[in-house]
Amino acid sequence: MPDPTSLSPLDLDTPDKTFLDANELIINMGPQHPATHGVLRVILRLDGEKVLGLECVIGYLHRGVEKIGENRTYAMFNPYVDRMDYVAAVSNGLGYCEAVEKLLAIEAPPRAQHVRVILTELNRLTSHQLWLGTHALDIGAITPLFYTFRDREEILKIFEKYCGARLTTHAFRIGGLQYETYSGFEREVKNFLAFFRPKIDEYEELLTTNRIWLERTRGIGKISAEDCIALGVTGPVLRASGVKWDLRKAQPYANYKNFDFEIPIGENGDTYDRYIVRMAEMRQSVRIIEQAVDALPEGPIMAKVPKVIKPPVGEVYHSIEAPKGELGYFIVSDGSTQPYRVRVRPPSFVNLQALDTMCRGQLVADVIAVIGTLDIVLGEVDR
Amino acid sequence: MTPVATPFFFYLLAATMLIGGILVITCKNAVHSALALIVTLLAQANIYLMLYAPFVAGVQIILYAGGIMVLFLFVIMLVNIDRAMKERQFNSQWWVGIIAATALGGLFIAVYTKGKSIFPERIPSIAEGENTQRVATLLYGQYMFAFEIASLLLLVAIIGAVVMAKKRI
Amino acid sequence: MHDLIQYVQSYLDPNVKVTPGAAGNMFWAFVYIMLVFLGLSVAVIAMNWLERKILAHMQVRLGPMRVGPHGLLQPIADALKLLLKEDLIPAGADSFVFWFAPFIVVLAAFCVFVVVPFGPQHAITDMNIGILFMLGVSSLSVLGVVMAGWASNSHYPLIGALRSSAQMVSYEIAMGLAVISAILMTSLNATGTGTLSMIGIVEAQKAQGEWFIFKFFPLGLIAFFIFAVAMVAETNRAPFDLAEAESELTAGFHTEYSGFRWSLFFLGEYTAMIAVSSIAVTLWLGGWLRPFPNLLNSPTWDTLFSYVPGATFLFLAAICFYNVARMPKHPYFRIQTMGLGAFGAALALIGLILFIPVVSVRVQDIFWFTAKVAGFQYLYIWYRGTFPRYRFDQLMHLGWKVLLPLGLGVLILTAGVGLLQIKS
Amino acid sequence: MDALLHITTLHYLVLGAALFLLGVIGVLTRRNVVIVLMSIELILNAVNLNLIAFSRMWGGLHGQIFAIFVITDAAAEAAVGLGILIAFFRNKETVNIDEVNLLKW
Amino acid sequence: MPEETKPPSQSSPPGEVKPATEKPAATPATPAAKPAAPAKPAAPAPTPWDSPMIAKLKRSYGSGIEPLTYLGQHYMIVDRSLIPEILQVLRNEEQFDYCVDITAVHYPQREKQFDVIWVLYSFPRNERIRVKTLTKDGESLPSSIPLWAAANWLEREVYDMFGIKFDGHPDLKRILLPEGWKGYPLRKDYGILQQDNEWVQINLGIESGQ
Repeated sequence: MPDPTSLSPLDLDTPDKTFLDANELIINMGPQHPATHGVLRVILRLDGEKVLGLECVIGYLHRGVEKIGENRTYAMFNPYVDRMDYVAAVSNGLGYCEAVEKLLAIEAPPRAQHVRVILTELNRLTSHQLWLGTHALDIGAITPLFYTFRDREEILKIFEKYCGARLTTHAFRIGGLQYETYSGFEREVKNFLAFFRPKIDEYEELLTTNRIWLERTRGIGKISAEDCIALGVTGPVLRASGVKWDLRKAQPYANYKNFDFEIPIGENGDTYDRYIVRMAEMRQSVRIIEQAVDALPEGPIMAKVPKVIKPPVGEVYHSIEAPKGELGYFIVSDGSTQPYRVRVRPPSFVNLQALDTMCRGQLVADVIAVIGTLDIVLGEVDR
Repeated sequence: MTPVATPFFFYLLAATMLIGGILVITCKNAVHSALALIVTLLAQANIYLMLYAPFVAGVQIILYAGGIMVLFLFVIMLVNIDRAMKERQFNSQWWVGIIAATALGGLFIAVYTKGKSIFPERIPSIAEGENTQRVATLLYGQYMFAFEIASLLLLVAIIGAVVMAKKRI
Repeated sequence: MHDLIQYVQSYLDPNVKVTPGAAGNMFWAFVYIMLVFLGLSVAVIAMNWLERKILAHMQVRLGPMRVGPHGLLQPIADALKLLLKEDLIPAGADSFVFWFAPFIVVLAAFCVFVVVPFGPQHAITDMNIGILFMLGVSSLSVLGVVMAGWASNSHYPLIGALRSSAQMVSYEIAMGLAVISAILMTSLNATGTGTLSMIGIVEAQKAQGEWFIFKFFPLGLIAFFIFAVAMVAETNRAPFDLAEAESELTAGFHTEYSGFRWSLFFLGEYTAMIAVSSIAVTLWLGGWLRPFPNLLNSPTWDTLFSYVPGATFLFLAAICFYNVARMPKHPYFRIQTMGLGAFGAALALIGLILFIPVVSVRVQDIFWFTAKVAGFQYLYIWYRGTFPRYRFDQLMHLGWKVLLPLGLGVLILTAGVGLLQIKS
Repeated sequence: MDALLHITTLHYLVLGAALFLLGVIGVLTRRNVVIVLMSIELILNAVNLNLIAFSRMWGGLHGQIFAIFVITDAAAEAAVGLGILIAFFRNKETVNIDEVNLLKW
Repeated sequence: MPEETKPPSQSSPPGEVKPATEKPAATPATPAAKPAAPAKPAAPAPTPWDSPMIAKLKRSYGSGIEPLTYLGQHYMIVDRSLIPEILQVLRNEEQFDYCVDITAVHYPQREKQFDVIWVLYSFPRNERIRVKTLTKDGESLPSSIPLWAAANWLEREVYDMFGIKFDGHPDLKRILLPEGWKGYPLRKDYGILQQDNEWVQINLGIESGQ
């Protein structure tokens, strides 16, 4: 039992089962596999090429982020959250900072809120770009990857100029921002938006009407709205199933209520709809950033925050709409400088649960497409 | 193309074929047997070329080496041969088989030594360039009926194979 | 000695209009074999470089730039690297079969070129079952793939081998039907007999004054299209590269191969690509015939077209010189600039030589054939840059339920239309 | 020596007979069904060789036509035989011909 | 009952011990004494929460639930014995159709060591509540998989990290940590540097993971 190799129902070393076995075949995918987006291990039960069921084995990237949080001060824990969903680090920071701010009953000043929205939406763009590139690569189209990475670079340059880091940005501080925006920030963001708008069309040109792409994604990995809700699936996957629910609208945080944008939804809840929803979300993000840059107010960037953060005793749950879904932080304070308990509700972790439902009855090659379309980041799943 | 150095190539190909044939029936591993058989078949295609039968040689390569043998290899890989390799390779009546084969061989030798004289010494040569056309004329003329029956046979074989191999019909 | 010289010279006589194989000239046959072998090796090296560069430029990156000017020496560096790498044979692998499989793939790919006609007399030999031989030999590469996958004693190569062999066998049928409809077209002459000989097929197109792709429009075009799809599937290239789908099966049947043996698979794959493209060019695109043989058939046009090979090389040389001028003027780049300049100069020299009428007349057939094949190679790269990958069942669906009925329909229609034409 | 160097029809016939015998031995002695089927292919090929040798001897093409029919037959035989083999293997998990001893499974 | 449960979490014995020992190490640069003062007056207390739903629940369960609001977020502390029913009612009658999260907090000083928290959301009402209960070590809770399929992995994670068992869970085993690991890392008595050295030695063949 303690032997980790005996975890799987199949002993892979004994070649007693063959491909012609009348019953079912169990094969192992990962943890080292190019299409599992990290160290995800999937044990597939197959009937020929048809998937009868699957089991995910996760935890290969477990670093005990929640435990670390209990042993760091509130400010010290802030950079750690960037390492969970490392492709959307800004969103993670936003959720954490807002949760602690709520616990402290303070609110970031308007200018900080605006900059937060700009950076978070830019980060949503990078996350979706990375998703699009790798998802298309999984399905066999190699070119979109390079297009998305070319444009992602421009956003990362803005991040780098703003806070010195490209990926794990640590852009926000509890109570606002650490840095004032650099001179020319607005201009550069606007330039980027003007540059990026036609690029979304370019991505769509490559894929949206490509026949092979349609064949590979239409009707694949279908999940109904009811299943989504029952399984707690959120984010673009939920919206592609036709549920018009976005935390930015439903329970607005930061100052999203000031911006005008739409929630794109799909109809069928298949891989193609999820693709369409995410592409539309990129366009909406561009809209939000444009409004935020135009209306960027002057003023302080930091609220009055005590030097040592000691929230009063109590607990708070705060969630935001990360690129992958609902990212929640449940923080229990005991009145000291360190959180008594930090719980992260990771969207990827909960969304990954739906993989089994989505893959049943599909073929093996579709499992790869579905893993890609779920847009999981193993750093966040395993924490 | 007139075949050149006929005896040399004949003995080379004959040796290849016979070694291949021996390997087919002695190899433990069915995959090795299949590969030996492929070598035999390819050598035989070359012998057909020497016998001025280029069309049959082409058919031999496409159908036998490229088609039937791939099917064989496919099936060998699908079924588990590990167990078969560990088992005894020859059945308990192997000596009966050898004796029967030897008897048959004796019969052949007897027939050939006796009937050697009836084979004509001079072999009439036929225009190789028109081989394909003439085969086609015969196949679709005189042997039309047989051709149709053969196609029917193939159809039956296809359906039969599908029915046999399918898990659920 | 004199006889030997005459033997060698006999084929240089401009009146000779047959291939060395058909003439029974062993010496020249051997020379041709060597030339084809060398030419193919160079072509594969060039393909390697071009594929990387073209794909890179499609994907907004530069591709190899370091080894040699614009990465021109990169394929050679890679070949060296592959040769020096350890040749691993995995434990539990069937070492003989594992060792032997790549050779079958390479042999099958190269053997096809025995009958490929680069010109009316530029082929190693002309068999009267040429196309049958080509299809048969190229189908043998399946065996190499299956052997490689099985001998690796590993799951992914085995699945990859099963997939690719199933795919190759399936698409061979559609391919064969398309080929037959082209062969039917060769029989539309006075005697009513067609031919399977590769040279005969091109001669038929010349005699009918029409490339078979435009024959019985759109029947020839459809048959060509079927072949063009099937040949991509035959060679396991994108979008049909399921056997090597890296997101599913890492590298398919050659996952366990490394070093020299892997490079043989690489060589085999690219040679096979060139081989099937040669079949397509011979059957539908008029082989060595220059474009528009029936519309622009005055001697003026002949001379004009005979300048195209030289002009092409001069154009390539001009591109090189343009890039030499654009090179940074830093001393670090001196060798690179000189290398590119030398390459351009070599191209220009070849171009100038091709303007000599004697050379031009003998070589332009080869040029047109190569140019058409090169167009196909570009298509291959283009597919790889733009298409996602098919799923296995979709691939089989396409092969059996779309291309096969389509091929049968085209065959029947071609026969019918041809019959009407003969009757009238 | 001359008889050996001058290749006549008899040479082909002897070669065909040898191949035929190898096939017969394979069919009669091996236990692996796949190899038995392959031995049958050997026998068919030996027959083909004879047919074509005779066709060459008489200068006609009927032998070649028959060879083509035999190849067709071999393809059908292989397809059905391997189909049976797969069905058999699926039920009994063996390819041993000695275990094919029931009229049902 | 609620009166008993609240004080331990407010007095928070581990919280008092911990900062005293680790504060110098945690914030060495910042002066610790001064800013402690302004934080004090801002300490808001949870206020009772009232709504039609709560009134209805109160009517049927009485003192078994204690609804509270803190920082505008609603939660209720529910008696352990009422948990299955309350969750059922919330799911089926009050339309809380989305189980956002299940988690736990460990208070080693208390007799009932664990807070188990369900974060629930209702799509029709656009409302988020938390249900909290107290449970002893070794005591098990009913699984809520029949109510929300999402609870599957979330309960497994709680089991993995705290060792709280859920009755009726079809496949309750460790999820992030390897099978056979000893100890439950998010318990307060599990040190941050601690690990199952025995497991590491057996399975990884190295002396220690540190």
